[in-house]
Amino acid sequence: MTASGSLLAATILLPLAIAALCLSSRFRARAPSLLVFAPLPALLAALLVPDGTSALFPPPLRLSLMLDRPGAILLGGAALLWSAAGAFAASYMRSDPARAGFAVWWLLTLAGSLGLFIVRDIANFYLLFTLASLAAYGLIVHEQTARAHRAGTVYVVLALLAEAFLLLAFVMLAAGHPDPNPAIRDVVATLPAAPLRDAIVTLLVLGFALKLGLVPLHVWLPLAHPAAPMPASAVLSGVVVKAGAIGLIRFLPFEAGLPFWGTLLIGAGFVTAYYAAIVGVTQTRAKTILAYSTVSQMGLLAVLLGTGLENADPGATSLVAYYAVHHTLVKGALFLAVGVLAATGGQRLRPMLLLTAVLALSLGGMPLTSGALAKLASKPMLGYGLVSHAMALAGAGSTMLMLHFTLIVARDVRDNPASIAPAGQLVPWLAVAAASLILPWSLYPAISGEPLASLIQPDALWKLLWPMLLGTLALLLVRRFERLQGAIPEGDIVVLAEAGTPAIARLAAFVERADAHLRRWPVAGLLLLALAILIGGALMLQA
Amino acid sequence: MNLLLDLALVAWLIVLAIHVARTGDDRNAIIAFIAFGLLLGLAWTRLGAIDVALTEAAIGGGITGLLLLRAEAHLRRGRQAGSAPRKASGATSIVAALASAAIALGLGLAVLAFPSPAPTLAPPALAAIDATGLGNPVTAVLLAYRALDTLLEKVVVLLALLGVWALTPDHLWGGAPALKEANPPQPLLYLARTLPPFGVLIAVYMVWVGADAPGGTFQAGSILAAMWLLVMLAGLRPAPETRSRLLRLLLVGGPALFFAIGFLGFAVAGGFLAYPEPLAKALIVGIEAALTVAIALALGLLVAGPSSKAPAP
Amino acid sequence: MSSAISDTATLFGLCGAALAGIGLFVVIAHPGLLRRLVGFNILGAGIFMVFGAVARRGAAAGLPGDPVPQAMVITGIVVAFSASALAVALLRRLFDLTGRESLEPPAAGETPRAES
Amino acid sequence: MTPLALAPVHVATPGGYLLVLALTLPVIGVLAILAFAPRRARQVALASMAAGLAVAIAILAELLRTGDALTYVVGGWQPPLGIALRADGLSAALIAMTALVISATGLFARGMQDLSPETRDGRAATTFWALLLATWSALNTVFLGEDLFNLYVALELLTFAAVPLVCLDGRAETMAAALRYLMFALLGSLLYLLGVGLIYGAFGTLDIRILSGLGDGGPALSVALALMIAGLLAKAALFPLHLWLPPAHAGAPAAASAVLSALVIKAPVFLILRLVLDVAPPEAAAFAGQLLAVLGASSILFCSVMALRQARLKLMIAYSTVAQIGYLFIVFPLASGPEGTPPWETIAWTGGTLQLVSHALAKAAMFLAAGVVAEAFGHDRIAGLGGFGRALPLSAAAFGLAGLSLMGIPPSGGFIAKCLLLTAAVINGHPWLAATILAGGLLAGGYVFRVINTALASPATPLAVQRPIPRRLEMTALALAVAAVLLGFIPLEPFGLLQIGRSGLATAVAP
Repeated sequence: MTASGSLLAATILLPLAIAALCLSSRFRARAPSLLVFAPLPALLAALLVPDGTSALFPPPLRLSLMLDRPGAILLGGAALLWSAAGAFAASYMRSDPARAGFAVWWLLTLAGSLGLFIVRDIANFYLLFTLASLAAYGLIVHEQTARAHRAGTVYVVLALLAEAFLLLAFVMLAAGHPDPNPAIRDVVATLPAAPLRDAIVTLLVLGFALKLGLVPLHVWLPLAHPAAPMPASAVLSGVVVKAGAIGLIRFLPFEAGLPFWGTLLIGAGFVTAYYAAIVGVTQTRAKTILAYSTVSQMGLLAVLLGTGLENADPGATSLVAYYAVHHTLVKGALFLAVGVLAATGGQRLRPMLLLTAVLALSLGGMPLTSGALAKLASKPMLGYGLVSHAMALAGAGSTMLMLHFTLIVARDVRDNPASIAPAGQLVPWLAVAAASLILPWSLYPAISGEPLASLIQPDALWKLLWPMLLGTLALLLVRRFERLQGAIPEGDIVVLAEAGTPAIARLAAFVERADAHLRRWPVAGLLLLALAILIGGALMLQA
Repeated sequence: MNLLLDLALVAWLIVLAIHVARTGDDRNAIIAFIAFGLLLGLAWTRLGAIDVALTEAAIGGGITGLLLLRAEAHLRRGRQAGSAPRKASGATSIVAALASAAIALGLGLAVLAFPSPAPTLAPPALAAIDATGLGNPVTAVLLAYRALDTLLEKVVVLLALLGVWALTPDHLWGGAPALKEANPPQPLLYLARTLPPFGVLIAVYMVWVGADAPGGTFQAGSILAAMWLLVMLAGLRPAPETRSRLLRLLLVGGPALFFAIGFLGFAVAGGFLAYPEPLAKALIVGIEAALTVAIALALGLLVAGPSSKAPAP
Repeated sequence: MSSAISDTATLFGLCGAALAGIGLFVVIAHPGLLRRLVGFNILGAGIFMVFGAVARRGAAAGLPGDPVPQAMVITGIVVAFSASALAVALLRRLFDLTGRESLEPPAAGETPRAES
Repeated sequence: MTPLALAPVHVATPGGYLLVLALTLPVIGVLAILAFAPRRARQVALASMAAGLAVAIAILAELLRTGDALTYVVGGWQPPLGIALRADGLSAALIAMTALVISATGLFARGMQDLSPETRDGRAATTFWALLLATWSALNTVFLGEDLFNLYVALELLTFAAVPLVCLDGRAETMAAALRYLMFALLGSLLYLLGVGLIYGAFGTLDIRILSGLGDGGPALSVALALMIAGLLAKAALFPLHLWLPPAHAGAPAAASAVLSALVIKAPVFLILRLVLDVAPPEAAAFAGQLLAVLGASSILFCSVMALRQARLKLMIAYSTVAQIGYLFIVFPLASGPEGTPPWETIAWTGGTLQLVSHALAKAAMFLAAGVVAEAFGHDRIAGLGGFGRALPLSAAAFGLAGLSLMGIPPSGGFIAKCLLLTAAVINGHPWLAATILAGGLLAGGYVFRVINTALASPATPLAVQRPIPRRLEMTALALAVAAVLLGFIPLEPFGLLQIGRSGLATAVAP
């Protein structure tokens, strides 16, 4: 095993090992303070391990890992956020009696979500995907409020549904393959020619779209992300949703392209981006607005993926990763900001609010921020047609939503007593914020192939600014209508789905009555005889 | 002539069975069932199976009948006045009758379709009998060729007994079952005084001849059990406490000896439940004797049911 | 195998089939547990009689019947008796505890005895 | 045509005596318990368990060493006159599983009895040990038997051991449950016995291996198979014949429930498998397989919903058993691989076996954990157990891990099993079965999460433990659950062990 291989393995194994050590009660008390270190192997791997490295572990583990460029970008950004949020959590959860349990769920989610970026074989992809999905449940319901439980229930139902779609898709993918646990890349190469191609792609898209939160499969996200404690919201919204992105990156055949499915993804992405921006702007809780913003941003990610799929452009995956890492860091920083601001008051509030506003507007594409970089980098691929304009309009939507967020946060913290958030929260927040500004700059030339100087040319700036102005105007317009505030419940159409509960209850009650009837002796006895007669009759007719 | 006799027998059996199905009274049904059991014994002789006929008459009709009658009496005593016996609903009865008839029809078809000439194991059973030293092929099947079945079946009986005992209320566990009739009628007392010596004699004889002629451990055991039950019912001897050491040793003794000789086979005859040829008959008769006692006790105790008196201090 | 033996065997085989059918009917349709037990015994008798017919058809080598199924019937009778005994003990205990003689909920008009 | 003309089909192998030991050792323990004083019962039982476990391991080792089935001809009497015992790969796996679950349950029961020393030598405790050992012998006989009548006796032994286990606590409702169980099981046994008689009438032999080489048996064989399969279905409690299972398995003491749900119902399932695979002619097997799959799928869906609706923990687990048994029946159409591939070389065969074994471990773990919970809080109403995870973290963890296996979540034996079955469904083109497998997983997720959610909840007034539970007691359930998870590390392909001893058989399914 090479050093690179060990580092990749440690990405998954170190958090799992720390979680396992939590079985000892003495260790458990100290676990929260270790959260910051758990993602370090991943960070080192993203920095040090060369692209294309792979590592195989013999049976019974059957684990194979591989680091490629999109994986490395996502891994690095995610590890950074996990680490900072871990530090934040240690301080934020200091007086929570259940923090040890929280740490265990945290570590499990961490192992799963980081492992997804580097896993190479199909079975372990599913394993890690499941690990990340199910362990996140523990983070969502941690606060044990009624809200959290409702959110947790909706989350689990849809997460299990996604698991079911994906399991079937993976099984169908691997079914024709000689190796029972093939590499993802190998099976995806055969996908375009597979007889059940469209069924498989449908299932894959459904499964990953559920994770990504594409409308109308997004309902769990605005419920679940705000329900968790602040640092957990940051990683859920920043990293864990990216499981859907890495899934689509890994499992869709970008080499061969699938034009129909590409167009479909583009359409779904735009619908999601606009819909979430519009619903989000009616929300009144800062965390919920951020969650809707995540939905909206994931829509844009889907547009990028769809474009790549339509044009058979494998380069799109790196771009998607770049866009995703921008979102990871910014969204993480924004959630942490909500926590930091809540503990801050008086004079120190103003600079912090300013920084928060900058981070927020980065999502709308404010010049010189990572959002601007991500948008400019994707311009060439999107071309200059309808898609490009639609993308700009989405930027306007994001600006509107994030201005709304800034105003809500400012309102929430207006009356805070003079104080300052503890350093244990402030430093991680600033670190993520700084990273969100620096990291995309350093990656830009490699991703877009253009020099940094191209970023500050006037026409590039104008391309970014007019959607922001449009978004600002839109927000001013929206704020004229007071009634819009809080008009749409959190999770929007989940309410429609929940309206169907009585029907399900009736069905279940029917099953119960049927069971009571079937379990009566004469009925069961007659059924037994009927089965015997049926089998006997059929066999005699056959013979 | 014989065919006519057979037809009449079959007709009676079916009539009695239908009577059991239709009568409204449980006691009536059970008495019909006892008569049915005796006729069944007759039917078995017509089928050339004297061993089965003896077993059926003793266990199938006699002891089962006693068991059911006692249960019926118990329920009747405890039943509230006016709670009429329930009958099945009409629709259920009709569907059940149709389904049962369909099964019977299928069975009938299967019976008619048996191949001819019939496959049989009679020749090989007879051919191998010399190695056992026995003369009765049924005994050879039970204690040599398919001894494993018999061994397991002994365990089944013990287990049923264990299950019955497990139904004892906790404070009565280990005590004695109450079997004595409240006022044993004179004829019962008379029979209980006079029959047992003959019964024991017949049983011993049956075990002995069972090796070569019809008869054997089950038949003998059930006759012994019947005698014992008679004595207990009449109150001449109390039922033993279920925790009694001697009782338990006797119960376990038969199967234990069977196992012991079975394992001995590993050492001296090349395998489990194999008998060394010169000793085969002696060993088998020994096993049968021990089993007879165990069977008799087990059958009697199964009828007696769980203990209803607290164990003596 | 002479035809007389074969006829007897078939006759009793069919009788066994009929008895099994009647037994099944009682077991399934009758609500009373004690009667159901009688039904089980009739079903068992029918089954054993089918074995008996099989044995009789296998009369050969001077034996009146094939000893193997005959031995099985003897084993079967003992097992059936043990089952009846266990069921009777359970039924009596259930009756002592609840006054119930059937497993189905009592029909309207019947009042269950107080639980003791 | 007469089977006697054939050369002996059973040739005793050197390790064959192990089979006799597997069958007899526990029963000898029963006799010893009956003979000795009550306070010796548990020593005898634990000693028998150690011996039985060793024998099971020896059988598995011998099988792997020789790569061939173990055979023993009892008393040297060749079938069809005598009786043979035989352990192929599947039997050996099941025997090992049985030994493991029984031993774990035994340790658990010992710990449970230690909680109330005053009743330790009483009726229920003493009887439990004898019944547990008898169950074990009966199961081993079912897994080893080659003779249909011998299997009948074994099935009855199993019933007589299992029924009193249900009503050991002597409450009225468990009496009713036991009686219902006994009656339906008897009905099943008698139908099976009827089939045995017909098969003997048609073939003059009851040895499965000889039967598998014989031709068509005409209407007698058809009727016999129908009766036997239906009777065994009644004992396996497959929907819609599950009337007896929920009250019986939920009412029994925890250790008994574990054995009943994990092991006892597997015996009839195993026999159905043998009948369909080894005795039925190919077309009959195909039809029966289809029908069984339909019943299995209904069982999965219907009883999973019922499990979801239960208010009591043990009833929920019991309904889950009926649902999980359904998976074993959808194997039949899935195991018919491409032309010429015998069933045991398909992935569905491995998947089905894995489902059987992992369900046994997981379900035993669940019942034991539920038993601890009921003991600690005095009841098992799910609504009243909010936050039990804090009081009993190990039991909650055991329940959760076992739940992973039932839901088919990786890494667990249940996942591999369902993954293999799903793959088989996809390859063989059974979209409905694939959908059923997935839906069953979702519903299982529903009922498992309901309990996990309860365990993790933090109610306003913390749940008070009425009775302290020693850690050791909780560890048993956890160990079984971990074992169920570890099964997830066996390879994703037809498993070699399960093919041992099958290939020599003239099979009914592959022409």
